[in-house]
Amino acid sequence: MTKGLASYWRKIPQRYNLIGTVCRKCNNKFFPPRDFCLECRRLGKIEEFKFSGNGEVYSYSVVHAPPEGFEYQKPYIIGIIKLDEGPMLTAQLTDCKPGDIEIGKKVKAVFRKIIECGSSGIIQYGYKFKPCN
Amino acid sequence: MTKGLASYWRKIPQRYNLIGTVCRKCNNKFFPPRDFCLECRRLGKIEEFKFSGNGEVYSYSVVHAPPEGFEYQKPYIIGIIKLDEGPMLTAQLTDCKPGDIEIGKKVKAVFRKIIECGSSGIIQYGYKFKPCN
Amino acid sequence: MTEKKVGIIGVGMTKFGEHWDMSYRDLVIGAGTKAIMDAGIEGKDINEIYVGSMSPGTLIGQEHIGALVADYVGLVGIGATRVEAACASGGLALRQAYLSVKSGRNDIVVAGGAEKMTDVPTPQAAVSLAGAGDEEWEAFNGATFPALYALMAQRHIYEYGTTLEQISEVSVKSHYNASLNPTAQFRFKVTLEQVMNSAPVAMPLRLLHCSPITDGAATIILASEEKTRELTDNPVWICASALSTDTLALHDRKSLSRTNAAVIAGRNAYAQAGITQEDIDFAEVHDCFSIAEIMAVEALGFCDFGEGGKITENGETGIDGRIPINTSGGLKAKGHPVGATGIAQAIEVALQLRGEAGERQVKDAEIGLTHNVGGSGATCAVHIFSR
Amino acid sequence: MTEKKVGIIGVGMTKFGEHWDMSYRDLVIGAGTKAIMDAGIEGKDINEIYVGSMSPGTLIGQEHIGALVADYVGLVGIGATRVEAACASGGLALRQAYLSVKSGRNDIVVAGGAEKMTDVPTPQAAVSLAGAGDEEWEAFNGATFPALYALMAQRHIYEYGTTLEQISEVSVKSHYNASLNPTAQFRFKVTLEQVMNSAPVAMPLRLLHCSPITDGAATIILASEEKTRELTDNPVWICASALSTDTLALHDRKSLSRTNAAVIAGRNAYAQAGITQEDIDFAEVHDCFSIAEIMAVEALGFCDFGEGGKITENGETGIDGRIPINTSGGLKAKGHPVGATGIAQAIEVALQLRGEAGERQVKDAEIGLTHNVGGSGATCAVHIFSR
Ligand SMILES: [Zn+2]
Ligand SMILES: [Zn+2]
Repeated sequence: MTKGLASYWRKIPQRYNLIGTVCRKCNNKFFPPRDFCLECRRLGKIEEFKFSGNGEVYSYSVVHAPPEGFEYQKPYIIGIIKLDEGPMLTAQLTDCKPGDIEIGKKVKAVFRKIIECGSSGIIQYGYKFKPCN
Repeated sequence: MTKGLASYWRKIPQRYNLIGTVCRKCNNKFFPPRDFCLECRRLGKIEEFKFSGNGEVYSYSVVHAPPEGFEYQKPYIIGIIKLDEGPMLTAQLTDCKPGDIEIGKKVKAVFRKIIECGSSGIIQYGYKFKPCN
Repeated sequence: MTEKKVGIIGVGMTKFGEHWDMSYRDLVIGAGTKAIMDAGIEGKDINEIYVGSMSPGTLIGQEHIGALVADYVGLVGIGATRVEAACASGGLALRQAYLSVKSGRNDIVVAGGAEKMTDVPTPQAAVSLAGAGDEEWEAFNGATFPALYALMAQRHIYEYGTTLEQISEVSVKSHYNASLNPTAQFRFKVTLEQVMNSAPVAMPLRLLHCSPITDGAATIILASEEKTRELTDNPVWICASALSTDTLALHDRKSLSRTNAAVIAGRNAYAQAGITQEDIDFAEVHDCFSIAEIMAVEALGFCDFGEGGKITENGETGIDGRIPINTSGGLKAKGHPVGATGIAQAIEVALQLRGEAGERQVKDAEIGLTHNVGGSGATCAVHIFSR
Repeated sequence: MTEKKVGIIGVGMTKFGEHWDMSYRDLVIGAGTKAIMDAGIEGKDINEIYVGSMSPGTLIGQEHIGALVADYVGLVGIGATRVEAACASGGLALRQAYLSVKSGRNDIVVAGGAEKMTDVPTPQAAVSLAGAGDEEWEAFNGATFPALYALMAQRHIYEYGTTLEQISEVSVKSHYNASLNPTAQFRFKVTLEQVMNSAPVAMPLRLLHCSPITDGAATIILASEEKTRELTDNPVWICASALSTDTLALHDRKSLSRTNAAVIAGRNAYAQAGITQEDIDFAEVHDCFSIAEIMAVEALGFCDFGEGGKITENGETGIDGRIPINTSGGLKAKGHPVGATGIAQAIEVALQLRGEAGERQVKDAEIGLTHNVGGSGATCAVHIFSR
């Protein structure tokens, strides 16, 4: 991996607690967070916003050829989740089998280990989503 | 280091034995080797050419801030060597101290370890130059 | 002011494949020399160079690719610029070269593309390619590049009822076409069953739905209208060059089943050329994964949204079909040396328009199109060519 | 046909430095927003974007920078192209943006540059930067980037009798100028003694002869002549944009003490602008190492070859001197976020021409020049600007 750790540390509040942003002018919510409202542009008023972590599966795939650091989870499910508050994000689906997942399935955010690189010892954490019952 | 080993293996004859090229049409010699004569272009006739390894120092610098893999040699001398056959190349100067080197100094090629990356275990060999007496 | 045309006077490419014995520089020289010979010009006639390359920094530890190319093809001194837009780097190099001639500033300009992908282990190449998507919010969470296209495929299946058989038929066609193309990486046919039973990569996508890791370079030489007429009896003209963008990450888009940058770039290209999609005789589209070809033919208007699978299954996109797609074998079977792809697409179109496509020649080919995509669709370049 | 002029209607940059709390995207948004505010336009007025960035692939794991920038500044859909030429990436982005407006195709085009260098450890950043030279035949053998400039310095000393004091005076001047520049990374002065006793890096070059590792972004907005006159009362015009190349590796050049790409680009730029070097009032040149400034002023004709050290020592290149060089503090002291540098140079020139350079204002500045170099001189872009 050529990435540094700095970019990970910088986003810990976002990755650990699903903290995104909201534009107080148009009420659009952003996750991943944006510091620039695409609609209001310079006139936007961006503030932090904590998402509930509730959402549904918009799309999903089962990954059999994982990148470095994800080998031990193989195969794993990656999904695009539509949060109840509006925005979509990309995350792993956990605590379930591929057959349990379908488009529209209700899910909620949980805090998990995302990546573990044996050679470098890097472990990074963040959000995954699991089915609601 | 993000480089692969393949590019190293591919150039072993050149790096181990100073094998460059010559254009049989204009008699220009190339090291590092070129498969395309800059003068004759498509009309050039490129063949392999083994250089004698004799040359002189055209410029030099003493490196105190080495890159990964070169730490154990610090400080080391890097030079541009003008080969007797014409072309110039970049190489380390070895078997001498910084004070021994000056522009115009006669040198000859020797075969040495170039790089040793402790963490990855990579060791690569090639040419360096040492002063002629 | 009458618009001046821009012509193609020379094309050249290496065979696509795994070239263990060739460096990036060797590839560039190989393709460049062929194109200059094809054009019948001298190196000194060339005014400027644009090169598309995605990730030489991570794949071969080398940046500063414009200067490297100018140096190694023996043109030290002239302007040389590398452009990058992930897998659309070649298409963007073509566009800059086209604009350089179109502006009247230069007479003869080279557009090249190259990628040397097999000097690093495949997982490392995969990490490089992940840089085409959103590193912070997609790749970080485990979304591989095939997974991004799988996420699109799932929505296409869900929204339109597209079938895995239809997606797999794209690969069958691509391999068949590549079997007729001497520069292709995979010159063998595959059956529908082989595709559907190949190793899982990112379900529903399997190995034979994915383009390979490839080494290769491609070069095209453009000239002003006057120079083109002077230098060749069989000119190919570039009628349109359009570029559009979409969000870097899939999850920020309104739809996953439509590629909006391609819709916009296609529409702008048709407008520039003064034609409609009906006038396109054949096209090379960016099938980095087989689902991408289905979404491309829809975005470009060759069928309605949701009908891409059907027209593939019906054979409408075959060499003798209504709208032949990827006669070269496409990225899937011709190979996908990322930076070279956009140029290689244009070369296939030029060969077809010149009537030099051999066994895979499209009959009466008059107008062709290329569609080159970066990442999961965040960049799309569309070019239109005519005889 | 009367040549249409291209104007600068807005500039913006982040402070240069180590921005632990900011990502690449944050930097780009910061600079972009300031430039748009300075121009007084709306995002929707922008036709196209060019971005210069050298090594985001190795520095932040992200390629596809054009699309990323369009997305994050809220301009999804428009054309966005990244250009790369190592440390000259910014200058080449400026050139492509200039050509886009010059050709008449577009009215308002953005040229940006950015680099995020502190997310990786310094040795890893050094490996990335080595990709600006010849990875196979220079870096492989242990030639670091500072060493390449040291090899040039040694020949300059040998051939012309240039002294280490003279080379060090460049750093003293740069730090003094940076102390007057609010956006500079190092806003403190240094003495000749401090420079000459600083830690050895690649002898004869020491730490205070070297530009630092920097995070930063810079944006400039260009417009057609009509739009420029409509939008600003204090326009700056681009009179010339020239690009040239040299061999990638130092050892392939005829001379190490002269930078030939700069000589050619300078000559072509003067011809384009219809002026001579005598007409240039001040310049921002690429002093990635202090010896580079000396070679730059010679290549651009501000003094004879071999006289660069002397005119520095004599104070001729100071803010109040005959030909003020690097009033911003230069790469040495303003900082060198590689891809942003070429744009930041143009911003300094624009601020000087607008009379907005504050304490470092050059008197009666009418015509300024920028000189942006890639690697050890294999690429050189020269731009000339006027009021
Ligand atoms: Zn808003
Ligand atoms: Zn010859």
